Amino acid sequence: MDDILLQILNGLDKGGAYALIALGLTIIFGTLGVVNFAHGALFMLGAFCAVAVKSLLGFEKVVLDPTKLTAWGTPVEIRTPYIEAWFGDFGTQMLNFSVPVSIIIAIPVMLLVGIIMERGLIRHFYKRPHAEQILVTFGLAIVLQEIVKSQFGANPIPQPAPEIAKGMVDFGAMIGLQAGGVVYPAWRLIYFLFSLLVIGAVFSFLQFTTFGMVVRAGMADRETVGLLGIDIDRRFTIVFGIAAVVAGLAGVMYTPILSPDYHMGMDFLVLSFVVVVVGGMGSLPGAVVAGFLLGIVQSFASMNEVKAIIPGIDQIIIYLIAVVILLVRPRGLMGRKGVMEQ
Amino acid sequence: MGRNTTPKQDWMLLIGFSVVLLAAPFLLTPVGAGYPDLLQKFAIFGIFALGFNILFGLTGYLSFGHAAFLGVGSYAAVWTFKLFSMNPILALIVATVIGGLFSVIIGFVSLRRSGIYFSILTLALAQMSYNMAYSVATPITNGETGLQLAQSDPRILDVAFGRDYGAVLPSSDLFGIHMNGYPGFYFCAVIFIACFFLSMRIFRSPFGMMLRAVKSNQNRMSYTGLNVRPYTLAAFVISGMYAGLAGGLMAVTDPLAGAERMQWTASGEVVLMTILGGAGTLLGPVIGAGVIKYFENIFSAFNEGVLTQLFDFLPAFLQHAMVSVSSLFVGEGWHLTLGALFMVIVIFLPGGLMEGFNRIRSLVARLLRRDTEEPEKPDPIERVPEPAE
Amino acid sequence: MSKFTISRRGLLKSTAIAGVGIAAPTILTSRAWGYTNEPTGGTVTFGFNVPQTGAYADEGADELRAYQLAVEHINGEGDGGMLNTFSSKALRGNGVNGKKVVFVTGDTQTKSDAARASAKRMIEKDGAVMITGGSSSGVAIAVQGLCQDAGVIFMAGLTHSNDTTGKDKRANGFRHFFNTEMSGAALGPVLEKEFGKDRVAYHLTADYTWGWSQEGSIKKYSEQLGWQTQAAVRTPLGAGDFSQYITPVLNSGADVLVLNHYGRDMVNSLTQAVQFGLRDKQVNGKDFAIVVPLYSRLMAQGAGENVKGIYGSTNWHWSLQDEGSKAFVSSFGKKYGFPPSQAAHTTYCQALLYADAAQRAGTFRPSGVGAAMEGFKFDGLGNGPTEYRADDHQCFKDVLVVKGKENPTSKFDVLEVVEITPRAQVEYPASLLGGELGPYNDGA
Amino acid sequence: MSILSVENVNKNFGGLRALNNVNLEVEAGTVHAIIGPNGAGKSTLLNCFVGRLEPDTGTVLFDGQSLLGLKPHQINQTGVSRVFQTPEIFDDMTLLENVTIPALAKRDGSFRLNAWKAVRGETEIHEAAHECLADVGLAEKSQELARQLSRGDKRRLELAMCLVQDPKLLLLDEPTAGMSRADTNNTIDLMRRIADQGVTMVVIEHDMHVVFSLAEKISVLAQGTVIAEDVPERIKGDARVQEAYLGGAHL
Repeated sequence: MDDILLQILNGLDKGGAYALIALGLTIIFGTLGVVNFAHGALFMLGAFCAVAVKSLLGFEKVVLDPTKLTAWGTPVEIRTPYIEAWFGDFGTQMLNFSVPVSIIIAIPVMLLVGIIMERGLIRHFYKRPHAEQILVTFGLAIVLQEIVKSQFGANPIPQPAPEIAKGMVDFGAMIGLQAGGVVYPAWRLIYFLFSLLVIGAVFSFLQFTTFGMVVRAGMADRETVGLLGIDIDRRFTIVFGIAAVVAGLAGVMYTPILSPDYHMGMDFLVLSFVVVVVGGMGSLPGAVVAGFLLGIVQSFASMNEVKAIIPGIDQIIIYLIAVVILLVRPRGLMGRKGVMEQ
Repeated sequence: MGRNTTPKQDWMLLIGFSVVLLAAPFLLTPVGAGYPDLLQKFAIFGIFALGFNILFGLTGYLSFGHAAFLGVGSYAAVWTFKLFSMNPILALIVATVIGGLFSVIIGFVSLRRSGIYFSILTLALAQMSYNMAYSVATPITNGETGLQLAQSDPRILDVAFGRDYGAVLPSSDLFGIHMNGYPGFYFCAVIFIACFFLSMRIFRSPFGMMLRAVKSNQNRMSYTGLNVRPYTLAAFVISGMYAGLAGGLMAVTDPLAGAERMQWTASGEVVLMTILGGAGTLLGPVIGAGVIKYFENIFSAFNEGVLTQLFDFLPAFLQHAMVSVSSLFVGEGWHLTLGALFMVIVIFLPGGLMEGFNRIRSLVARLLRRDTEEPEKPDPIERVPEPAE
Repeated sequence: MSKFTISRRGLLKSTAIAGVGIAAPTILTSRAWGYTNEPTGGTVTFGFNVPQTGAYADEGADELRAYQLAVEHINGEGDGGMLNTFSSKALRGNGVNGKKVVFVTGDTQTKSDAARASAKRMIEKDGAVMITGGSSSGVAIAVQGLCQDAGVIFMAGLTHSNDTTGKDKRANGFRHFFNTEMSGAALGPVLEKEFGKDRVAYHLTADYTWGWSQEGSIKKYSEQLGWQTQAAVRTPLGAGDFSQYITPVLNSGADVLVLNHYGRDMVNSLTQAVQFGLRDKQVNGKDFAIVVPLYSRLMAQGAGENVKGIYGSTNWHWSLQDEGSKAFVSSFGKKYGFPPSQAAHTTYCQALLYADAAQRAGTFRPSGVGAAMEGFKFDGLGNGPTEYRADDHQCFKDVLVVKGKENPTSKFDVLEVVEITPRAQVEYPASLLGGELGPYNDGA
Repeated sequence: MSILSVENVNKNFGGLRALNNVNLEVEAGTVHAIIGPNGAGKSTLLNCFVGRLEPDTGTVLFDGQSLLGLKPHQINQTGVSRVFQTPEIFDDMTLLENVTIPALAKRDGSFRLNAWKAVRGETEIHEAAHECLADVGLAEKSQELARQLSRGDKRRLELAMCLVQDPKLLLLDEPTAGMSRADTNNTIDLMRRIADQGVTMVVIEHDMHVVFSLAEKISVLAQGTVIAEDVPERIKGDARVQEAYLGGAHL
């Protein structure tokens, strides 16, 4: 029982990440009709916002100690982050909270990245065939990740969660089960809540603002909205920016779970497409539902009891589910007819 | 390539193609690509892309799982070597047939959907195959290490014909000619030419026309009395057989089959080759395959030493600057160049490299015709068709 | 034409069946008693085949740095590094056999096909007599097979699977790095000392050949101590988030978690295991322990503070205080500004060992070089007295057991050496792992 | 003899009754027009003939064979061709290719792996295709891409695509909608020529000029029901029809 509850938590946590990435991707599909293979790269850029913030915060004052030598004969460097040198404990706290702090930085940065990307490149590909959209965004993804690699190297870079969120939370006790049975890392619970928050924010933005209404109308029927004299293109630029922010935030918050490296975007790319398609092209609720569904199913498939029956099921479960769903429901869980079927 | 070609033009194209291919060891030496392994790869991936183009270029169905057929072809060929004979012909037949069978299964399932749903189905099925090949199916695939030959393999046909390879590991040979090095390349080249010829026949045939009709308007096709499914399935299986053949050739020139050949990145590579060269054109995918393989093998090998030599003619400080700038794009940075190339090509040449060639050709034609003062009308046939939205 | 691709013996046999005519042109071009890529000018070419893209790109870059350093030292440039401490004095700093060493590089992408393509380019186009490098066992075995067929020597880089010098060993291939069998043998006593005999282990294993092999050896040696193995769960390569495999450990009753992961899988699974509180947990009245059988300092950096107190084994570490290690760290550090990784160390040694063997043999002919390497005993390369065993072309030397350092002084200082397990304890009979070396192939 | 007979066909969309007990007999070799106000169910009815929709109840017999349950391509292979309201053509192919494809479909059936012989070698097919393009006045444009045609030309092309199949029954959904008066007259002439060759036609049309120039029999559909069926002269005077057309000022 405890094991099952734990796997549900794992699934929700994983699903939160899947849903956030897929949400941005499907917004771009739905509104702009663009197949964005650079979406994984946006997730990766978000994660590297955290890396950059941490290294900026941790910018070190280097003092050479001539009395001690390194193994290769140069004086030992004594490094203290400036921020600690200047602000003392507050500085240490800032470093400790670098991941949450990164969120504040990542929002404007990712928005800007998204806007530049849309204005500079994606815009010119609205009317182009999907194959060309794939090629150009894939090219962009490679370029972005190579730039990151040349700056930060290929190795994963650890991004610890703040000390306060490093511990475990006795989730079982909170919901009235026996204490100690279901304990779960605080940061992962935070990630799950955070993903709900972002999903909620995106939905209410689209649901309750006039801007959102226009965008939703644009998703449903772009030409008509254009005929109404609304400058839909400009709004779509913002929409792309928002999608980039959502992907970026997913990336920032994920860094304590997965040490970021330049290649992580590609690893999530295929998965996020599967999530979006299982959810149904252009359906925002579909993307969210599919994200959590696949997360939970993947968690359960990894249980020893399940693997004992079908060896290797955890390797293929995501794809198996995708195939089954697409065969049973032609347009995914909540897809609309005619979107991306050509 | 215009569609309304005469038989003479087709033969000229085939002969030109064959001559260039057979002379490739000499033609490509100046650019550093004239060595057997890369030449073999050009031919093998050329075949792979040719086949993929029959599906994607003609019908517009974008498969993201074609590497699975390549991988299956390789495994089939290596198993044929192990169990029956080192003769490449037998191995290729088996590889093609198995590739075809596998694509019947995947195609039958995937083609129930179209558009991106089709793409994701192929991707999912291929990734499942890859993950299984890497782990659970290790008894058949030898997992990460890859399926290799062993001295102790039964090779029952070879044994029956009294063939003994002694204490060394056998390599595949066609009646005594070993399939590595240049003989291997010429073997691949001959098959490549045959595949090109077949592909050309398909392009010009009623069947090829129906496949283009699939891409253009499936509704009209149905109301015209044509059953779309068998056409798409046939195209899928033909391209799967091409992929199986290419996989078989990989095993023939180098008897090892690894699971990574089936990964989605490998499927993506053939998509990129085809679009880069020009989907739906006869030659484009071949050129695209060549460009990508060239980058992978030659650009990645440039290190600072090579660059320093290359810019040796410059004064020292300029040389240093050039070396440090260009080293971002070669050696370990070759991916960057490839990514940038994808972007540049698709931004400026939507129809891929073939559109570039066609533009140059019509530009030359215009310059030649300037005296007649007749403004050149854009030739509708030469236009690269924009796929339907 | 393909001077190196036809093995003479195979050719004679096959032509006997097929008739002589067809293959004749290729015979004519091959020189009578030559071998593949026999250097004729004033230089000899080495091929450095390392991952430059993908997850192991940094490890590959470090290998390349070490190779460049080795080439400098062999050619008599720089401070000589470990040449000065190396027990064999055959190399005199004027290249090898009077020829200056030059090198070519290539990208393995950590994929067998790409690695073979790259190695073939070096052999067919650039005329390399020796290929070395790599950062995974699948790649090493693939390239080793290729080098055997082509008739050049392969000096394996970072490859830890038993198969490289076991089931898939080849006469033309040599490995300096240790393997999973030695890791298990070396870790066993330390685990006993630290954690006692009464432990219940839970394995998470990367689901491919290296992972299985590592799991097998740890199981074997820990069960000899009296440990129980509660479960051994296979995880997909590159799973990213391992939470679904870690939570079942929490209430399983196991008190040791063995992570048979390498590279990014190791970084992620270890980070997450610590996140789930396993390092600080108490089970069965004992402190829960995590073991990472194969450590890499570069990767440990990726896991950050999560490695603190975690045990594992490694081939070499820059903090070693023997003369060879000190010379190498000094030489490398002066040139690049940071200490070398174990990948850099093993590849540097391999380049030096090849050059030395060729010098002693007086030829680059694979069979000649191989004979000089077989049974060669040496010292001064950072691992103490070492032997290239003739039976399987595997180096036997002491193995380091390390643990994540509690108070690192710099970002490179993440591991501390706990124990140097002597060679005698990790040695095993060559027949244990099976496989056949077969004859040398000189190619051409 | 009736070539197409429709009996008691019903079709509901949700709660909406689109077709209500429709009965229709089309005589072989005649031009039969279906008229009615917008939303009367004309296109729905046509869709039931070609397999795009399946009626809830009722029968559709063509040449004595039921069309229900057949796929669109099977229906076409029995000899039914259709021109759509918005032209369904192969946009990125040449006009000649557009007409060649249905000609091949007629000859080779719904699927044939005819992958070796070049299209250019199919002389007979080409001649037939050229002839049909000439019939609709598009012979000169045979090498242009279909998407470059005007809307009227696209309709004519689609008509040629149907004609080349030598259909037993030709269904036309508003063949002159959006055409200029001159174009409309040309189309009427063309259709009359086709009719003279003995092709049975069912035409949906708003333009009464077209209807009365061509039709030998007219069915009037309103709210999913056939309210009248007769020769044109009598339809003109039918009170129910006038009623259905809101006073029918333009009749």
